[in-house]
Amino acid sequence: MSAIIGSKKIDFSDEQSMLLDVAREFVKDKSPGSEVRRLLESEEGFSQPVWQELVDLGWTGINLPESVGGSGLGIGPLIPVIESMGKGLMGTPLVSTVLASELIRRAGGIAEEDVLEDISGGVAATVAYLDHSDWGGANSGVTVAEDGLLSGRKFMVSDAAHAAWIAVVGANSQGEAVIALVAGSDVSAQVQEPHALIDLTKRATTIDFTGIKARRVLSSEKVAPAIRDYLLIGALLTAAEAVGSTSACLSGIVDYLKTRKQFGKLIGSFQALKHPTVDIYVGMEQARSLVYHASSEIGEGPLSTEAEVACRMAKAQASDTIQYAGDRSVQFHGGFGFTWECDSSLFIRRAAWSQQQFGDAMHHRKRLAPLLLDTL
Amino acid sequence: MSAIIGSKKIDFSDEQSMLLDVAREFVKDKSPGSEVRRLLESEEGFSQPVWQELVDLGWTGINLPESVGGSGLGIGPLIPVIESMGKGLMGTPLVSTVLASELIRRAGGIAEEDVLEDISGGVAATVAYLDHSDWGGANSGVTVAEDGLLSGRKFMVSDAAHAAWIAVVGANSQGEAVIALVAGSDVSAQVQEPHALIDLTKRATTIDFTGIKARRVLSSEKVAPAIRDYLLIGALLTAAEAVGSTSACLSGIVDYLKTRKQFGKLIGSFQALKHPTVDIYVGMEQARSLVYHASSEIGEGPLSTEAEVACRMAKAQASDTIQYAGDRSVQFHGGFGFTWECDSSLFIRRAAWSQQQFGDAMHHRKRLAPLLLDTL
Amino acid sequence: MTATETSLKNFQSDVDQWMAENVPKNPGFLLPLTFLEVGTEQQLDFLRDWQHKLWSAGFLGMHWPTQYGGQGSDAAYQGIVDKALTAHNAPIIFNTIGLNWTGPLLLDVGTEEDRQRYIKNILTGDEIWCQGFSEPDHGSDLGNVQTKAVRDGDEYIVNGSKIWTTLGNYADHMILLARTDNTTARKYDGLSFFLSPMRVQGVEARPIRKVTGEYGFNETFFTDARIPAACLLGDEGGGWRMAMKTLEYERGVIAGQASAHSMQSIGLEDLMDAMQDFERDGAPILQDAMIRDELVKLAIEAKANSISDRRAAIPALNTDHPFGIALSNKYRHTEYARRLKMMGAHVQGPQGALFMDDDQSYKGGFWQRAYFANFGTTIGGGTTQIQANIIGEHVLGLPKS
Amino acid sequence: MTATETSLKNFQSDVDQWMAENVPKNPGFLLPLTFLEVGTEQQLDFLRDWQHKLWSAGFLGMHWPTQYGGQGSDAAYQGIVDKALTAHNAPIIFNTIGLNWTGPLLLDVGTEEDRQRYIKNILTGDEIWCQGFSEPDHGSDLGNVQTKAVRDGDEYIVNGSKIWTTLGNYADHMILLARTDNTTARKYDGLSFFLSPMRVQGVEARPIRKVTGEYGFNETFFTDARIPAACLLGDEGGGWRMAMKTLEYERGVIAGQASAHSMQSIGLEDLMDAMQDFERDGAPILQDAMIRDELVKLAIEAKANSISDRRAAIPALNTDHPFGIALSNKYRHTEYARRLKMMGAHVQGPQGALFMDDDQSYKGGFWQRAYFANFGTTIGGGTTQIQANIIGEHVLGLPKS
Repeated sequence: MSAIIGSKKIDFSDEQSMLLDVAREFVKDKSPGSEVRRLLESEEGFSQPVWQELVDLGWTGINLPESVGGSGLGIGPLIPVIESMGKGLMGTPLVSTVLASELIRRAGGIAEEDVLEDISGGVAATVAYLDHSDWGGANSGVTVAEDGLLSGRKFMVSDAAHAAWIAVVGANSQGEAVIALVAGSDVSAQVQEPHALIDLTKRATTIDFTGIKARRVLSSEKVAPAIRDYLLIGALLTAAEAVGSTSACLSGIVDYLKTRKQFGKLIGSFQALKHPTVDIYVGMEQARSLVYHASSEIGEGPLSTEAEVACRMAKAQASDTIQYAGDRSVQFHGGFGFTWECDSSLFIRRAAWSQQQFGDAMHHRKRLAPLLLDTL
Repeated sequence: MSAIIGSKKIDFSDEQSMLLDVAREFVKDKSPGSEVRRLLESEEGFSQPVWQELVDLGWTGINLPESVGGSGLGIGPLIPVIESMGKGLMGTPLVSTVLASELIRRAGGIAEEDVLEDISGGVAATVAYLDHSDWGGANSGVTVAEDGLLSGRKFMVSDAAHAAWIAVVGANSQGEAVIALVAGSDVSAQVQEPHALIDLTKRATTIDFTGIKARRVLSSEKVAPAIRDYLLIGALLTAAEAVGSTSACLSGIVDYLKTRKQFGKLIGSFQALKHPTVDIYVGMEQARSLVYHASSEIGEGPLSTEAEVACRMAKAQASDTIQYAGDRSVQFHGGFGFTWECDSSLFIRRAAWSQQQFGDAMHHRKRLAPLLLDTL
Repeated sequence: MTATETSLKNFQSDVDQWMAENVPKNPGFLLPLTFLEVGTEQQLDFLRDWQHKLWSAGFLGMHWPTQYGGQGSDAAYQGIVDKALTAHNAPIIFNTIGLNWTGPLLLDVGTEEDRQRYIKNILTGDEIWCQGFSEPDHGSDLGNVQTKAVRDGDEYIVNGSKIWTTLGNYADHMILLARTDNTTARKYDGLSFFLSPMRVQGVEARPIRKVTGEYGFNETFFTDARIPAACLLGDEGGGWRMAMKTLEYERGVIAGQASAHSMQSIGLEDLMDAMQDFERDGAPILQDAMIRDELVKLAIEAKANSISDRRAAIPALNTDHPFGIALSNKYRHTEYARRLKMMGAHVQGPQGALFMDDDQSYKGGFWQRAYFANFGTTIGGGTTQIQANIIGEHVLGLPKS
Repeated sequence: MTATETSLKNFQSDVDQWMAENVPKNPGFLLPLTFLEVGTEQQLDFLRDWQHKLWSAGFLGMHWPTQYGGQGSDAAYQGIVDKALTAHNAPIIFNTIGLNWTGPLLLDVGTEEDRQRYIKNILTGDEIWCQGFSEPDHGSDLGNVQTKAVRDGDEYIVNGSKIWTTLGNYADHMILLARTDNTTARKYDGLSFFLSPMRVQGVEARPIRKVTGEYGFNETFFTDARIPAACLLGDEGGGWRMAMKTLEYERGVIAGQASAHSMQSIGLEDLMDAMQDFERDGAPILQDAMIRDELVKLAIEAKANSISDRRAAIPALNTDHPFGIALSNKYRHTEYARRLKMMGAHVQGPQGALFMDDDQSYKGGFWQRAYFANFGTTIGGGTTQIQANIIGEHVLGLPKS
C-alpha cells in the first residue's frame, strides 16, 4: 500500500554534519561575490589554488575506496560539499571529477585503480556523454574501434579543458556500450570548442575525438548499469548544487525585500512578493529533503529502484524550484533585477543550467511514472 | 503561419446585445438568491411559471428555423441568455432543451419538424448520451432494434423528468449510430432513478430504456456529425453557463473582500486575496471572449474545424476558471465560506458540475492538440 | 506494565489480532473522517459504540491511571494502539476533546473530585466534551473573548456565544473560556476557565450546516445560563493560562493524550486505488499521460513532505531556518491534501458530479466530500494565507503585512 | 494622396513588393527585438541604414507634412506600411522616441523653427532621440522629478540624473523633464520640458548592462551641463503638461506616430517553428504529451488574449467592467510572453544552457535572450504585481493595498 511513496529514509552522518560546516566556511571564505564575478570573466572559470586546497582537504576522494587513496565514504558526504559550492556559486570541476570517478569505479575493475588514484590525488576528470541535445535519446555517437581509436564528437563536456582524464561514453563496433578512458593530454585545444554557457560560472566544450586513441576501453557487463547510475548520480549532484544556489538566491530576495522601500513601505510587507518567496522557501526545503534522502539511498553497488526514485524526485523538485526562484528573483528586484550587476542575473542563469543538466523536471517525472504507478 | 491561433472572429449582433439586456433583467427578477435556495430543495428544481414566461419570450425557439416556429437566429443569441442564467444559478431545462433541438435538427429531416415545433412551442426536451463515466469512451450502450424497441440504460440524463422528448443516442443492430426519439410520456417514473447531483440547482436521472419503443429512429448519414456537433455545442453552452456563474462567484468574492475586516483592515487590501481574485477575473474574461468567439463560428451546418477549436478552447478555459473561482471563493470567505449558508457552497458545486459536463479541460486540450499542432 | 521491547512486541501482536477481528467494516453509511465532522445521530451512536468497545478491550487511555478508568501502563502502549488503528483503517475515536485535551488537563491540574467525576466517562464515551474558545467575529483572537460569566452566589451566569463548537449539539460538557472581569489592565487577566455543563437552561448549540451539506460544528449561545461555581477550573482570572495549556495539548506540544486517532487520513494510496476504477478515452485512466504526470507530482510532494517531517528531527540539517519545517507543516500538508482530494473528485468524470446521497456516486461521494471538507483545514486554525505570512515573517524574517 | 479603397489597395501591393525585395535578411548577428535593446554600434549602424532606406523609399512618416520630410498623405498609409513591416518580419524602425513621441509632439505644439530643425532628421535616422523622464529612486513617480535646470542668462544649467535612458549613449537629443522651480505649491508646477542636446559638456550617458549581458539602457548624469534656453518647449513651469502629452503619444492614446514598428513580436508560431527542431526521448518533441499540453495551454491563452483585445471594442460585451480588458492588457500580454519565451528556452534541453555567443546555441540563443529580455516588460512601466493591484482596485473596486 505504501509502495507509491516507498522509503522515507533520511540519514545524516557525523561526517556529513562536519563536512557541511567545513564546506560552508570554506566556500564563504574562498568564493565571495567579488571572486565569483572575477572568475566568470576568466577563461578557466575556477581558481587553481582553491582547487588545490580542496584536494588537500581530501574532497576529490571522499567517494573513493581507501585502496585508491580515498576516504571510502561514498556519495553521501559529498552532498553537503556540493550543496555549499552551489550556495557560493563556486566555479570548480569537483562535480565533473566526482562523476567521472564514480563512472569509472562502477564500470571498471582493478586495472582502473591507477586512474582512480590519480583522481583522489587531485587531478580533475570528466565524462563525455551527450552527443546531441536530448538526455532521453541515444548518446552513443562516438564509436571506439578495436584498437581504441575513437571517432565522433561529444557535446557539452563539462570542465574538459582541465581534465586529466575524460571518460567517453561510446559504442564499440558491435554497437555495445563502452567507456573509453582518454587522457586529457591526448586532447589538444584544437579539437575542443569552448561553449558560451548561459551560466557564466560553468565551463564546457564540444570535443571532436576523431583520431584520438583511448588509453583504455571498458567493456564489461558493468558498463551499462554504471552509465545508468552515472546519469542518476549526476542528476542528484546537480540537484544538490541547485538547492544550494536556490538557498543563496532566496537569501538575496529576502535581503532585498527587507531593505527596499516602495510607496513608503518595505516591499517585503507586500504579500504579492512575500508569499511567492515563501513558496520558494518551501519548495527548496522539499528539494533539500529529497536530496538528502536520495543520498541515503545510494550505496556502493548498482542503484536500487528506491535510489532511482529518490534521485529523480530530487532532481525534478530542485529543477522546478530553482527555475521559479531565479525567475522571481529577477522580477522582485525590479529595475535593479534587470541589470547585470544584480546577482539575480547569476541565479537565473544558474537555474537554466541546473534544469538542463541530466534531464529537466519533465524528463524525470516521465521516468518516475512507470516506477511509481505501474508496479501495483 | 497563423494556423495555430486561427480565426479571431468575434461577432455580437444587435439581437445578442438586446437579449443580453433582457435576459439579465429576467434572471435578476426571476432568480433572486431566495428563489435559488427554494428551488434547490424542490423536487423539480425549476419553476414552471418561469419556464412558461421564458417560452413566451421565444427563447426555446431562438435557434430553430422559422418553419417550425422559431426565430432562425442560430446558437449565437442563446449565449447571452444561458450566460445570464448561469449568473443567476437559475434552475431551468433550457440548455437540455436547446441541445436536444439542435441534435434533432442536425440529425433529422422534414419528418422531424413536428418535434421541433413542439420544442419551439415550449415543451422541454433532452438528450440521453452517456452510459458510463467517460466522455471520451464509446457511449452507445443503448441498442435500438429494427422495430424501434430500445434496450439499455443511460446515465445522467439532464432534466429528463420533465422532458416531452428524449433523443437517445444509441446503436442499431449493425452497430451504427442512431438517434431514437422517445416520448417522455412513454418513460415512466419507475424506470427513472433520480441522481443526487453535486450541483443542487441541476436535475438528472439514470433511465433504463429497455422495452421502451422509440416514436421515431434517425439513422441517416447526418447522425454521426450531428452527435459530434451536439457534444461541441454542449461544451460551448456549458462554458457559457459557467462563465455566468463565475462572474456571480467573482462578485460574491469582491463584495466580501470589500466589506469584511480582519486585523483592522478590509481583507481585500491583502494581496494574497486580491491578486488571486484578479486572476479569477482575468480568466473569466478570457473564457467569455472565447465563448462569444465560438458562438460566432457556429453556423447552421456541420461545425467547421475553426468552430470545433473554438468550442473546445472555450470549455477548457471556462472549466479551469470556474474550478479555481469556486475553490477560492470558499477559501476566501473563511469560516463563513465553509458553511452551507454562504453562496460559495453553490459556486463550488456549480464548478464541479460544469467541469464534468461534456468533458473537462484536460479532455478538450487533448483533442485540441492534434487540431492545433499536427496540421502544420 | 513497563515498556520492555519484548512486552511491547507482544502487545503489538495482541493489538493487531484484536483489530483484525474487531475493527468494524463499512457500516453502510459514510463515517466522519475527523472528529470535527460528526453530523448525525447514526454516526454518533456508531462511534460511541466503537470507542466503548475499544476501551472495554483495554486499549484506550493506556497510560492513564487505573483509578480513573485508564490502563495504568506506559505511553508507548498507546502509541502502538494508535498506529494499529491507523494501519487497520479503523473508524476514528471521536471523543477527542475529552480524550486529548480535557483529560490530560484534568490529570495535570484538576482536583481529585474533577478526575473522579469526569475522566472515566471520557474514556468510555459516555460523556462527550466540546470546546468553547472561539467566538464569532473574534476568530482565533482568544485574548479578546467577550462571553461573560458573572458570579452570583454559588453560580455563574453566562451570556454570549461561541462558534465552531465541534460536537456541541451532542456534548455533555464544554471547556469554556469566559470573561469574569472586564476591568483588568491586561485583557488576559479577566478570563476564567470552566468545566461547563451543556445540558442546562440557557445553553443552546445550534448546528452549522457545512458546504458538504453535513453538520459537525455548532454555534453555541449562552443566555443567562446558570452554571455551578464549582465548575471553575483553577482560579478566577486564571483562565488564560489554562487555555494556553489546553492548546499545548491540542497541538501535541505536551504529551498525555489518550488516543491520537482523531482523524482518518486520506493519502495518495487511496487515490491510486481509485485510479483503478476509472477510464478515460476508453482506456484505463492510469494510461493517460497528463494524469500520470499529476500523480507523479503529488507523489513527489507527498514524499518530500514526509521526509521533511523526519528531517526536522536532524538539527544539523535545520541550521539555516531552525523551525522552518515545523512552521510550514500546516501550510504544506493541508494544501497538498486539498490538491490530492480535488484530483480524486475531478478524475471521476461525470460521476464526479454526483454527491453523497447518490447510489451511483463513486464510493458514496467520498472524494467530493473529502475535498469540500478539507477546507476546514485550510481555513480553520489560521488560513493558508495566514500560514504563508507566518512562514514569511517568522522563518524568513520578512516584515509584517 | 487621399485614402480611397483603390489607392490603398494599390499602395499595399507596392509596399509588399518593396518589402519582399528590400527587407534585410539575417545580418549574421542578433538584432534587437525592440528599440529598448539597441546595445552595439553594429546594431545601431545596421538599423540606421535600414530606417534611412525605408524613408528614402517614401515609406516613413506617411502622414507627416512634406516640408519636414514626411509624405504628406493619410495616416491609413502608415498603417499599411506598419502591417507590412510586421508581416515581412522586418527589423525594427529604431528611432522610436523621435518618430513616435518627439515628432508628433513637435508637430502638435512645437515652433516652426523646432520642426524645421528636428523632424526630418528624426525620419532619416540622422539624429537619434532619447527620453529623460524617470530618475533613480523615484521610478515612475514623475511629479517627483529632482533633476534641476537653473536659468543663467541664455542658458539653463542642468544637474541630476535620469535612468533607463533608452538609446541615451547614441542619442543626439533628449526630451528632458527637469525642475526649474522648487518653491511651487504644487510640485507639478515647478517642472519644465526641454529639447536638450546630449553632446554637450557635463552630460554623460553610462550604459547599463542588462541581465542578458547586452546594453540598451543608460543612466544619464548631468553635471553643470549648460543647454541653450531656446531648448525650452512651451513655457517654463509648463513641463508637466508636455510630459503628459508625450505619454499619451507613448501609450498610443493620441495618434500621429510615424511608425509603430518599434518591436518585433515573438509569438506562438515562432515557438511552433522551434518545436520542429528538437527531440525528446529520441522522438520529435511534438510527440511528447506534456509538451503538447503546454503548447495547447499557450494557444488557448494567446487566442483568448487576441479575442479579448477585439472584444474590448464591442461596448455591449464590456458592460460589467467597462475598462477591464484594456486595463489588464499589460498584465495578460507580458506574462503570457514570459511563459512563452521561458518555454522556448526550456524545451531545448542541454542547448538551452548555451547562450548568445555560442555557435551551437539554437538560433543564437534567441529564446534564452528573449526570456531574459522579457523581464523589461514585466518590470518596466509598472510591474506585474502593480498591474494586479491596478486591476483589483480600478476594475474590481477592491480596497488599496
